[in-house]
Amino acid sequence: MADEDRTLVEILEEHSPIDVAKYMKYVGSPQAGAIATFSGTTRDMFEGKTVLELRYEAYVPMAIRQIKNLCESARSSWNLISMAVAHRLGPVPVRETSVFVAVSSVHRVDSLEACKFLIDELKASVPIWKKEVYTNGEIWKENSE
Amino acid sequence: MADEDRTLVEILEEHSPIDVAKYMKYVGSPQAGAIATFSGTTRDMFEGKTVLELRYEAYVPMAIRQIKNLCESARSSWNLISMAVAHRLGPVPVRETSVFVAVSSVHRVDSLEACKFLIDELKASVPIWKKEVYTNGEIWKENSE
Amino acid sequence: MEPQTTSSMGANTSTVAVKVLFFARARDLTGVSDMPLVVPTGSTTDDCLNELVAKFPSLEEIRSCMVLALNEEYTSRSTTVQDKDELAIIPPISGG
Amino acid sequence: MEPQTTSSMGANTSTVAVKVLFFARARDLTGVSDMPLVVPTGSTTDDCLNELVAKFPSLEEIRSCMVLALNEEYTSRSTTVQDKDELAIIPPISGG
Repeated sequence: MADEDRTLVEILEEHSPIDVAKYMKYVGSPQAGAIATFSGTTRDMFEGKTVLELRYEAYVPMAIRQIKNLCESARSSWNLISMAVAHRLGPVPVRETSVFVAVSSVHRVDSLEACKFLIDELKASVPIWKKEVYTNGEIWKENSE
Repeated sequence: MADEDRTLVEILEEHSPIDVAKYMKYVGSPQAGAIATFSGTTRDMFEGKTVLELRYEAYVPMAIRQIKNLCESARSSWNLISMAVAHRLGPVPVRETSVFVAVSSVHRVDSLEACKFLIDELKASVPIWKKEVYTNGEIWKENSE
Repeated sequence: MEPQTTSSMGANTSTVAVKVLFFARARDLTGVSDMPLVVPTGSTTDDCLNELVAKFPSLEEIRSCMVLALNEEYTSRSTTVQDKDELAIIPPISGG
Repeated sequence: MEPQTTSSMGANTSTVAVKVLFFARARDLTGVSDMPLVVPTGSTTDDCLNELVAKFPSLEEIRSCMVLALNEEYTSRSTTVQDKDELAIIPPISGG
């Protein structure tokens, strides 16, 4: 399989839960000795305030392009087998997954470091926005990094 | 829930596949904004040789005790919500998971770092052994770290 | 900030049409998610942004923290826009 | 390596019984997974290991790379064993 076939990037429409098992299966391989994953999940509280709802929107084609760029960059930095990155749009209820990253590699250091790199860079540079709705108003969040 | 209730350590008997979804669900929480996981999976090749079978054995009560100690140590180093660590014994076929670590936290840096710590330390100090069976013999492996 | 244009010193005979996209807070402030914008040939993305702030003064609120993307890539304020380009106003991101 | 013992200089009137566990390569070399070992009161884990190597000379092969655990915790070679202790021979580990 060519390198580009071993990277899956998906931005999921509203009300489509992220199928973690699907992405873990995607990155699995007979050559893989390690799979590292990261799930971003909706919390019930932010700075002491109860979150009623959390909604995501994205500049979808640019987000996909940027995430693919990040995957290429990860592949050039670490010895990776396969990567999957998914981000959900629309409302994401508490406990559900808004973003999922899975990376496989022969040795564990590569997948662990690349997984951290991908979520850090996604949060820093991919055009996706989160609006938090509280009992007393709503706000577009800003990642601090 | 008390801290000790938020840590699950399991050494699984032969022929019991690791149920990744169960452990990810276990560490999920309304307070969690992040879940990091690591899966160790059986590879088909080691140093160019084809692996026929890979078998694990453990000093089970000590392994459980040591892993619990590592979890306590992680909890004192990072701000964690929940941890689950499972290791399978007996033969683990290619592509299947021999070890799984899942960690949840409010912020992602804690779960990412604790997950790496737990798998690194497990490989360095927990009394579990892997025997690799090749077409031309078998060998008890030794972790290089 | 020197537009690479051959026509800007003369009569305004040549223009380019750009599609502008507004996301998140920017869309809330303008009330639209996209719009066409016609600017003189040789205009930069910053020239476009000035036009947009003139049209939607409320955008001033996020001007200092927004960034721009041209055709799905981040761009500088001095890049010249071309006909049919897609210019996106990117408020501070919060994915993940 | 100074055994903290009060009886080793006198007659061998007092002994302790230890359960020894062999894992992985150690079990392959001895052919047994566990056995009882009776040693003089005050014996150290290293004294026990000497007894075991005398009984199973093939253990010499891994002596330099094995470690010992006493009652499910890693231990030093100078720890004194007590009656009913569980002493485990831990060859190089390879979990994960």
